[in-house]
Amino acid sequence: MSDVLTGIEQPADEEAARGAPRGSGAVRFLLGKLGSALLSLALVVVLGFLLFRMIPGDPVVTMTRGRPVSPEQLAELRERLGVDKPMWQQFVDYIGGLLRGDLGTSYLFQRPVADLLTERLGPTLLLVGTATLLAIVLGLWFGIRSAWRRNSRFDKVSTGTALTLWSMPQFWLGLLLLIAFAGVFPSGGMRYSDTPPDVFSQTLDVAYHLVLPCLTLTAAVYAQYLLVMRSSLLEEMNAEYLTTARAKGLRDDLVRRRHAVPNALLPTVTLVFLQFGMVLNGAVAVETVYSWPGLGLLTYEALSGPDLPVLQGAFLVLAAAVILMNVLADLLYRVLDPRVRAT
Amino acid sequence: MTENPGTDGAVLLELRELSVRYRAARDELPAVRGVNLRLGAGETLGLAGESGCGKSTLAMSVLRLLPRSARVDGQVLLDGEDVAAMRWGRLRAVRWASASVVFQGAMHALNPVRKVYDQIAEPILLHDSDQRPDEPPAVRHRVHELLDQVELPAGKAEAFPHELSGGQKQRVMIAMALACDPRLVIADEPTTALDVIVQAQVLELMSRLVAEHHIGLIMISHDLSVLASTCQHIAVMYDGEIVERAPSEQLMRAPQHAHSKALAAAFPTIGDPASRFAPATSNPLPEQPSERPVGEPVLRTEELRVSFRARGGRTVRAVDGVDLEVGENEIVALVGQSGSGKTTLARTLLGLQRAESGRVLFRGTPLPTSTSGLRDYRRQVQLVLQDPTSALNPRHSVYEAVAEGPRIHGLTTDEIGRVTRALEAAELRPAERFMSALPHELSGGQKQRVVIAGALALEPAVLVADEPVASLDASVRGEILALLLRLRIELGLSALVITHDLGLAWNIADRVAVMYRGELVEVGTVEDVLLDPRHEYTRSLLAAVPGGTHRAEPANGLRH
Amino acid sequence: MTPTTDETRGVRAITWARRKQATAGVWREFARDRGGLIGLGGLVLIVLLALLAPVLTDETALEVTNTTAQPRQPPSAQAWLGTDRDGISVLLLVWWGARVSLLIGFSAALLSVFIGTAVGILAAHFGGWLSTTLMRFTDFFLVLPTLVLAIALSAVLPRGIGTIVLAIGVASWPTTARLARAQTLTIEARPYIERAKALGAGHRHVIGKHVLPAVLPLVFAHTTLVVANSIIAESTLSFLGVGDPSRPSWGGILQAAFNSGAVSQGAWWYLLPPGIGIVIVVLCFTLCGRALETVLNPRLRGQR
Amino acid sequence: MRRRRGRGAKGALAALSLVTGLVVVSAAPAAQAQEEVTLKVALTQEIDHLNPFLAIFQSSTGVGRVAYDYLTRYSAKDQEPVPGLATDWKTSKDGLTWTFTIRDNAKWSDGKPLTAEDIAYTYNLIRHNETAATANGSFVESFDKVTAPDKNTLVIKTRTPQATILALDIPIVPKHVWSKLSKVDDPKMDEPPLVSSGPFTITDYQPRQYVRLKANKNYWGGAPKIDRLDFVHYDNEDAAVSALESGEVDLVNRLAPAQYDALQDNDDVTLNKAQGRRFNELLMNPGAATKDGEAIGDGHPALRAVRVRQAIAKAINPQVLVDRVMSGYAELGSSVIPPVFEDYHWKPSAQQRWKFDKRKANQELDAAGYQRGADGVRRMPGNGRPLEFRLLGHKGRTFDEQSARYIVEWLGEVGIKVTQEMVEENQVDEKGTAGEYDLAFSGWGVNPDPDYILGLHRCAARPNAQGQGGTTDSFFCDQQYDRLYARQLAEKDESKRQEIVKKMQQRLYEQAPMVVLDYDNALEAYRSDKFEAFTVQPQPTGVIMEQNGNWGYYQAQPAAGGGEGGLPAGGWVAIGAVVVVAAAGGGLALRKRGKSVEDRE
Repeated sequence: MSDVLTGIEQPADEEAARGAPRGSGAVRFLLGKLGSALLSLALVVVLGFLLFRMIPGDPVVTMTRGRPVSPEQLAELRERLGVDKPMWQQFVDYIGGLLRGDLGTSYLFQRPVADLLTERLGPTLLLVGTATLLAIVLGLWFGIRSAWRRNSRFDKVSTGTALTLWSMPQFWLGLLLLIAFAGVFPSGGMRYSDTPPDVFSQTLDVAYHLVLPCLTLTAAVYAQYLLVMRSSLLEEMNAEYLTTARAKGLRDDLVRRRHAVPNALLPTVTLVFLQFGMVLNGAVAVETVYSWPGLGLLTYEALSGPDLPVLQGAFLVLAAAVILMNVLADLLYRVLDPRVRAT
Repeated sequence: MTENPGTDGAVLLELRELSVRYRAARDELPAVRGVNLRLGAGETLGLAGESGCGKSTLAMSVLRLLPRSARVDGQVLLDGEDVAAMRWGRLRAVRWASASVVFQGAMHALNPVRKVYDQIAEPILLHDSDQRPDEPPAVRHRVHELLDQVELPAGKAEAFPHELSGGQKQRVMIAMALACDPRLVIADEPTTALDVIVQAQVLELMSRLVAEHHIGLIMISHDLSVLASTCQHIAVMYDGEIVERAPSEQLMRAPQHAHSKALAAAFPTIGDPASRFAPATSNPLPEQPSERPVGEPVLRTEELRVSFRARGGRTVRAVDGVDLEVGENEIVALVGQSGSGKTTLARTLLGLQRAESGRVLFRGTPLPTSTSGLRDYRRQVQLVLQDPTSALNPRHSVYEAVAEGPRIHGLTTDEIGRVTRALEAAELRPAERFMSALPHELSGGQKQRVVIAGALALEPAVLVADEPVASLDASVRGEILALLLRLRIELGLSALVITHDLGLAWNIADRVAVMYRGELVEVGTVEDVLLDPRHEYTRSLLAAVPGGTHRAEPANGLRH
Repeated sequence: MTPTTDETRGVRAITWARRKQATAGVWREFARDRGGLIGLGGLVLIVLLALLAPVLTDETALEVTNTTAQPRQPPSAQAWLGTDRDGISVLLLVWWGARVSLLIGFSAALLSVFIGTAVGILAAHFGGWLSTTLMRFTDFFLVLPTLVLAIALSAVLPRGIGTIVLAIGVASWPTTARLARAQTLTIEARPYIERAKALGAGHRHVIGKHVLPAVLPLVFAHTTLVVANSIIAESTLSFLGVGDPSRPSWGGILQAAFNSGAVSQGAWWYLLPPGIGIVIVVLCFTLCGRALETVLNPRLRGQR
Repeated sequence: MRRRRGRGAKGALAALSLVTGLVVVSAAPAAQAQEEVTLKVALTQEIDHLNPFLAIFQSSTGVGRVAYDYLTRYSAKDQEPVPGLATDWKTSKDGLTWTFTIRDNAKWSDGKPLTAEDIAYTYNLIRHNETAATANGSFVESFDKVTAPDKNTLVIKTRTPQATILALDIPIVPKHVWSKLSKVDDPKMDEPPLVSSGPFTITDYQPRQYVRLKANKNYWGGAPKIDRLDFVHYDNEDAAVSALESGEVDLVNRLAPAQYDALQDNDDVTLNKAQGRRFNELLMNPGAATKDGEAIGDGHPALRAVRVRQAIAKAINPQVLVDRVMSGYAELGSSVIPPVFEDYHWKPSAQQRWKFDKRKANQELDAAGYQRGADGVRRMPGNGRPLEFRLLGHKGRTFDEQSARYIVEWLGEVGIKVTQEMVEENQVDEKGTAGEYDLAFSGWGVNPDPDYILGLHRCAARPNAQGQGGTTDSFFCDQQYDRLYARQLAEKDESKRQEIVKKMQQRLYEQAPMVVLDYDNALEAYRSDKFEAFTVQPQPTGVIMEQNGNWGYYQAQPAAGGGEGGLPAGGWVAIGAVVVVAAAGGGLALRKRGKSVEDRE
């Protein structure tokens, strides 16, 4: 088929294809999504390797900083790190290590990167999870009300607030809150050293430390969700099935709850998941400001070095998290939207 | 029983001096002006009119469903109670229980994420105080009963709207409308988006149900024949006013108002010699040549097959072994239901779609495959699309739209002259007046003329017109069809007109080809095929044409 | 070959008159959005001030060896917004910082939008494996944690404004690509594209005459939002310490403030102005962008 | 300008707290924690390891100093060696054999006695196990043999005389615990409880959060006066300072001038401005070369001329950096041994000191033939290469970033164009060791014994032919200096050694391979409402934290009356308030919604 006809195309529209998977749809869909996620993951892995090997500087020097080291020790260290091997060999070792869950050893902490990452994952999940949940609740609630009463005072105030919060660098908001609440809330960290070890006290302690970081992260994220929810509900506002619902004699809030919101929720929910990367960006900034011992802070700490294995590990984990969220978004969309779920 | 209210003598709906205005940016646009209307219980009334005449606004005002920008004056009395004066709670109680609505596009009027059952049960649970949600069996029973009434299996209750066909969706809408046993149903263009055959079925169903349940019906349509087949009376609306109201038969036979006449003429009766080669037009048509020269057909297909690969690897054959000819100076109508493969055939003829096997021959030469060859070919065969509004780039002026073809083909010599000629050939005169206009400043008919002019600017030999009048108002329809006839005489243009409308074929075509599931089931002269159909499918197509009371028998006697 | 010049001129005049009218129409629509007007006004003012900084202020006052003022002083008659860690007027610093922030914001946005539009249109127009590849690529970049990617890029490349621009641009183009692709798909699904093809149009004609004119306005509106995002991204990167220290942007000023203990000191005059600058500029861009989107994307009209 | 404190807010919130039971419940744990006295110390540096053989970071070795014992200690008064585990010591005539008497009242935290055997085990482990040598291997490099003839005697034989034998910063570990391990970097040794013998015992460790120690009541020197010692991690100084202000921690160091100033108004906080052990310097690449004299790197050739380096020294004004960058919390720099070590510190006389004088610097450069080009930048005589220098510095290090701007502007005025090159720490090190710089910021923390810092500027400290193994700071190579170095090393008479050391500093100053810009003050602050004044080292101008010893922590004494410890109650109140407000707001919203939707169209 060398002579391509001008303008001749298969009418296969990818968007439309979403709507009508046929045959053994569910399995096929799932496999397709997983496949593309795995492909993305593979690309991330390769990029992670290349990117962090382009960084100038001898890792061995970073590792031995501040210590008198003999040339023999340096050579031995090089061999242990594998930085003296050819690139392809390093790549093979890297892949092999990944498969075994070995992400190398941190230059700065002198500990396995995988351990560091697992240790820091919990706090980040706690922060990001709490903030996202809060943001979803607030964002959707305000978004729905703003759209439903478009151009009302409520809409203007809440949309205006959201826009302003959205326009703020999160780290700056963090700094401001830090100054404003100095003394009322702790200025950083995740728990006090002298909190009694019982579960109740520890939980309260962590919750107390969580307030400011969570507030900061929530502020920007909720604003985003609000704007998305508002505009997708506005898009549904003129839908004919709403007229049908009204004609049936439904109360206004029922029209909204039963008909408008479930439809408007679809794009919003997808966006909530797809915007997860943005939340993680926020987490890096917020964790840095509040010294929240999570992955974001680890990334920041690894920057001053730079601690390449840690940076690379954090990069992989964060990217994998976003990919996972994308898969979840697709699955959830399928659950929520019967049009996609078609058998 | 014509002018009297229903059998029990009660007035179901009365509109008194009803006016509706929409607040626009600067001024108010009147949509309905001082309409008076009465409808007795069990009566059926058709409301006819072209788009923008205010008929939908009128219907929506009955249940106060107009957008906030609407200002309503006058009274709407539903069972003697003024809807405008109702408290909010009372209005909600009246909605659906007293009057329900069958909306225009069932596809959009059903909530896409809720099951059919939920949507039908919703008003039942809402309005019948004895049907509480804790009595699901009763509700379920009622829903199944309703589905049964609209001839849908009970299993469809668990379906989502997208899993239903267009006709099924419209049936669900009807079932939903009947859910609370209303005394009035307002049906707003209930069959417009449907296929001819399905349309006939739905109309029949509605007529039956309305009669059985003694329901008052207001049906809105632009198609007089649809109304005539369902309603006792027809009211014609024009520019916000009711210009004529008469029993259906009378209105179809002898319309009084000029606008009613135009509407009536738009849907010719097949077999009526008066409308053969005579679409409704204000300019008289020249005599059509009775004998067509026979010779090498301009455009011919041989065993043409086109298929698509659907998702999941399945192959769908849209065109299956089609042999079709369009002769010199001939108009051929290709008729069939939607999904029969007509449009795919048209696209293949233009080289916009690759054929799987078979050939397309233009004056005996196969369709070229090279880029430049195809471009040259397209100077000869041109396309006119269904919806002129979307067929014109909203950013391009008329001049740019018409000059687009010549520019692509490098015909820069005397561009203005070429554009002027094309516009005038498409009866946009004087051409200068239109050149700088943007599409949105033109009426639907004018836009379609611009599209035709754009094709004519290349001076083609054949025009492939895909449903050229389907989206146009009835009064414009005739004008465009007349234009095609005139072009044939003046420019010797051949045409392949793709349509679902058999009346259109009767209006202008020399020959007709009936397409069914990718195959041509019957080809012949218009008279032969339409008046003496051989194939089962052609017969069902003809039977589905809503002929109302005025439908002529396909009798041999008409062929004098 | 060529038509007479009069005629050409006539046709051109028609076209130009049309365009002028269309622009006027867009402006009228835009002017109806109060938020958009405020945003535009703010932007014009800020850009003017930034451009005029060398005229209105004395650049030598930014030199550390020339200042005699005490470091980290609260606002006073001499320094209306106090002084920074070197004793330089914060007002002056923020004023000059606007130049850097805006420059980076605009350049990064342009880069990102350029890549995004090209990829989006090509992917949508050509379909097939090219589209699949491009969109896979886009999806891939979409899932990358942009901040970490930008951090990594700025660690790899030599420090400077160019690096920051590149890092932000490379990390942020996929959203534009998705937008351009969606819009192109919408446009290409329109029957007038079918008509143009039936008239014999090739790829260049379809893209040049139909797709680009329809996609660009949207992309333009989107660009303003990208600029807003870029400015925030730049400030965050600078704050994390990968900015260019020799020409402090707003983010760089904040980083300097943070590092020199402004939070403990409660030096609000040092922390507030650069942040407020960012918020105002970003808000202006966002308001403008939303208003423009509403005007240029008919689907959104009457929504916001 | 005082910043907003929480007191007003606390009062307001306290009222709210009455309505929430949450506060009552949550206040309970805070009350319990008050029974014992805990000294909470803020650390802003990561703990890399608790394992004393692997711990390198200042923070970790600081923890080690309170948990472990050492052979000898430095006195708090003047940092002279004083008895530690060893109560007495003598050296052979050739200076190669040292015999220590080990105290017999030292006990491990698990109750077992600490003997000379443990000390010998520790030293030998480092000598023979490469991993164990990670942190402190350099101390035992010249050791020939370490034996414990009996439990109170330790004998160390060295191959060469070692001046630092009384300054072995090696934590002594229990043989009965460590000898059972299969490897030295066993992760168990990073997990408390760890057996040690110091005044405190590590009981709990949460990475990046805190290290907890409890007082060793049986310590041979006497039990500490506090019950607990917590090292609490903070990621930045700001967080630590605000923790100090709110009473979360009691002791903070490494304050920035702004923070130090900000704390001055706080009545509950007492500040300690200590003479520091650190100096900052501006290196001028004098022509980097290997040990064999083979040139490496790409330093600007103009800097090889002493006259150029001296002219630069005159063109910059370190006093301005002290005043403006360090806000006066530093001393004017002169040589590589800080004044805190007054015996060794050399201070130039008024005549000797380079005076900041642009005119003179310009004249000297003119006279040396470095004429200005059309662009105002000077050119080298002969090859005409412009004097355009790169200035290498640590990215993110405030001193480097701030001072760089001054250097650029000062040198600009004498016709030298300087471009900043602020890079990551590893690149600073790498470029530094490779000689790939023209000007560079550097800095050192100096030990009480001057040998190490002086040795950095020898020819022999330069790297080998492969460009490796160098410890040189400045690539300085001067025969006269090297001769002086050898002399001081062999000199047994302390006052004579001091003279030589001072001469070496003078030589460095005159040859100007670097300009020592300043000696940073160590800025510390503590809660004086909770603790009495701490023991500083050296007295009276020394530091509390980061001592060469543990005097500060060991001798910490709670203030009479004692401050309230535990969590700031305001915090719990705030949480309660947030919950109450959220619940109330939510409830209100729900109710309002229920009403309003009913009658809306």
